[in-house]
Amino acid sequence: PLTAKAALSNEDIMRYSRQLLLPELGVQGQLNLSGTSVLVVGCGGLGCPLAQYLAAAGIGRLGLLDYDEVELSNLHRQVLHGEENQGQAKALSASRAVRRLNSTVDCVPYHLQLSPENALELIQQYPPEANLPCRRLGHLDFPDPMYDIVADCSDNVPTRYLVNDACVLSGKPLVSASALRMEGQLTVYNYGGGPCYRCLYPTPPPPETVTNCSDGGVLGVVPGIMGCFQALEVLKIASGRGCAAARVAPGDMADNSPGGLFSAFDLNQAPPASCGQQLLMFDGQDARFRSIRLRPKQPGCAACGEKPSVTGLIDYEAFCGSAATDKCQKLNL
Amino acid sequence: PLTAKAALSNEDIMRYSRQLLLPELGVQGQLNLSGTSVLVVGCGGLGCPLAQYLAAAGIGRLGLLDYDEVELSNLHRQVLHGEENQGQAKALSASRAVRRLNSTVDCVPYHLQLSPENALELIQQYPPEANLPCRRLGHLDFPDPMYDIVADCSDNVPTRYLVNDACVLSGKPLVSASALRMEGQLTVYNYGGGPCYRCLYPTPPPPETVTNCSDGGVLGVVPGIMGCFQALEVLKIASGRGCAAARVAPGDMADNSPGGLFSAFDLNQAPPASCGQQLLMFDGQDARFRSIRLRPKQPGCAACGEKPSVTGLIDYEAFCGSAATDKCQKLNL
Amino acid sequence: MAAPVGVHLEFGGGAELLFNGVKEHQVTLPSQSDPWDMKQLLVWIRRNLLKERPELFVQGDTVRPGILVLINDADWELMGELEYQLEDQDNIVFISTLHGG
Amino acid sequence: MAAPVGVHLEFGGGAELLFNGVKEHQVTLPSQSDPWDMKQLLVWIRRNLLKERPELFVQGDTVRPGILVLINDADWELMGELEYQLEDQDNIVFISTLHGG
Ligand SMILES: [Zn+2]
Ligand SMILES: [Zn+2]
Repeated sequence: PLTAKAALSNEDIMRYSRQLLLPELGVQGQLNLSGTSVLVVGCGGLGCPLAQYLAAAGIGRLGLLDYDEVELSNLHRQVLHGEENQGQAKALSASRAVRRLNSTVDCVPYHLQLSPENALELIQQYPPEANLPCRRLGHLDFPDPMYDIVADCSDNVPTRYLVNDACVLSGKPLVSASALRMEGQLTVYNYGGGPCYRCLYPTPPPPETVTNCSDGGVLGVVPGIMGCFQALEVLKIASGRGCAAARVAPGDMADNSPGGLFSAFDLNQAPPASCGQQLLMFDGQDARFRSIRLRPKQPGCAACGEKPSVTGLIDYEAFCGSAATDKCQKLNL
Repeated sequence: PLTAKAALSNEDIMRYSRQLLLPELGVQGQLNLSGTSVLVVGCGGLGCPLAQYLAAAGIGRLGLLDYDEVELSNLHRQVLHGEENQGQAKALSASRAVRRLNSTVDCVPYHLQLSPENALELIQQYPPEANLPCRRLGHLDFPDPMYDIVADCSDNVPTRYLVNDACVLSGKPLVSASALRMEGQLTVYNYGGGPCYRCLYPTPPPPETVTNCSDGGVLGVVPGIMGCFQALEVLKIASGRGCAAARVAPGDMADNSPGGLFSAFDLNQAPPASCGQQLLMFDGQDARFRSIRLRPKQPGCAACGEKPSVTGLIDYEAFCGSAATDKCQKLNL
Repeated sequence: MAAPVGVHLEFGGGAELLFNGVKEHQVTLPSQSDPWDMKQLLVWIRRNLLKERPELFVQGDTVRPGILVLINDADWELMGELEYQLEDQDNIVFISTLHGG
Repeated sequence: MAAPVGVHLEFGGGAELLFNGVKEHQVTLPSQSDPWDMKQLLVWIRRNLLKERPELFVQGDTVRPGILVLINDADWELMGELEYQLEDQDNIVFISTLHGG
């Protein structure tokens, strides 16, 4: 549970002065950021720039999740880690780097693999409510969720379905990006009445059609660009959280004050995030962006539809027929 | 003077394996990167992500220039610096961060203000040729330029004209980006026969129309996105340097081997960089990109035209009627 | 008889690798008695453009899971999917979903 | 008499701040004997849209230095600048150059 600060400290005002000047953000938007917690699933090529810019901007809490350790072959794109961090847990390495940049962010490293067993607990109320000091009296019967927004920075198909289903089941917006070779894609799912990942991709791709970064390669700055974009979309949602009609959760602040990086546009529109119900495609070879209008939420969707068949998390490796890692399994023979 | 490596070490192959897989880059493109030196003018909101991704990708030499010291109000966007670096020279702080990421990059910090007195010496052959070990026999009568590509990450009008004129006079491609509030712009100047900054902007803007980040504010991730883009464009030029017909300089390698992130497209086209003779505009509020076709090189341009009047560097603060800093001068009263 | 239809095809996200790495194709669909629809376009692509391993692109009479089809920059689900009738100068994109990070 | 011309105007890079922060304007230029050109459009904007401090937008009969004009996504220098004759549905962008970093 995280509460927005009641007011900015003098140090906050100094640190964030250049963004407080923006009428779209302002003091209320900054306070909204301070009350928002974001779970970053994957501290790799996307997660590094994302965590960097969310922390710099003053997000309240940042969960950094990765099961992997830093390797030399990561450093061409995973820029929060350094040579000296080789062999260390990525979650810890990223967390330390983020703290150097902004020690006022509550940074929580998780050196573990997201799984059907831990995902909901982690997103909703982990560590358990009982262990936390109660910061918000009067809301004990509606414990706040641990994370308000989830960012999918993972690198494999099973994890992408797992993250989606966990977000649908817990009612969280999912800001999802991906990158391969010189291309990137970004969409905001399960937000403002828009579609979820399964609405678009009801059936997983045949495993033999999936190329990962270990096989296909990736130019490091392409996930860099996509991770920065992902940060922008998270900041849009987080900065307007107080007034976003899209987000109504138990125990949420009854805050109707303005603030929010898209507030000039979205107060009469839904969904507010510019990438909701949109696919942003980037091709680095010709530096071309394209924005695609996506289908709405599908009534027949197995996860978010009218009669969902996914009522709990399942075995996603079996569902997808592939492992929840981008490491080349053949190397382990 | 910098020479490309003759071959990649085993460590290089490990480190860059994910990008070596890209057919657009490959071993030759990586070797071309190792032989390229880039001067980054400004280690702020644009220079930080730019330097980070250029170093990660294995650029040969990185000059990091900034006259300023790290302040708390920088940290919301200048992500190479940390809280502990407050008061330190940005050039040194950035240089240390870049070395943590990739110690094989030759990183040269310049804690100074770029000026008409030092700009050409710095770009062309600084430190003076005589002081450097001669790495390339047979080319002594055509000393290599110190920097092959210049990236303008500065924050004020006089420096932008100064960098442009220095690039025109020394024949260097200029990859220029800027950001303010929630918008960004990017263009590659003086490359492949395209226009220079003065072709587009022959007259400086009236000082009262210029807003800087101190006055107008900026959302940190917007220069983040633009700096990543700038890195992509630099990498395109640098990776194809061996075969880029656009760049013929004294002492340049007579290397016709392939390599280059745009080589699939550009071998029969000019200019090769996707942002040459183009303006890429980004609006973060609606996450919209727009690519604009710009005018060609102008025959009447004072810098790069047929009868240039700018034959040496001038007093740019007088020319622009403003100071070469984005700090609010009124605060100094 | 409907007149020949010129359509611009694009492949991305790796789908272009099934087409010799060529991302953009300007093609002309010959005149036929009924208007061309997406279902027929997929058959035509399979016969005329797909060089190898067609199962990585089409399965049954539609695209394989994980490929998103865009008709004039909109998700084909908004346009009628397989039943959409092609118009001259339409822009059809087949984009393979990326999962890397 | 030429018919009225509908043009879409956009302001960016801070130029929108001279127009109450509104970035997009759909305007109709009244019918007149000669075709509308860019020079006349600037006069029209100054009279009808510019609320304050016109010198921050126009100087003499053209835009002030540091504003780039785009006609249908191309630099107006490629299109004839002030002499360009407007066509119905043209998209005209006035973008202030950014210098921050
Ligand atoms: Zn759904
Ligand atoms: Zn010029």
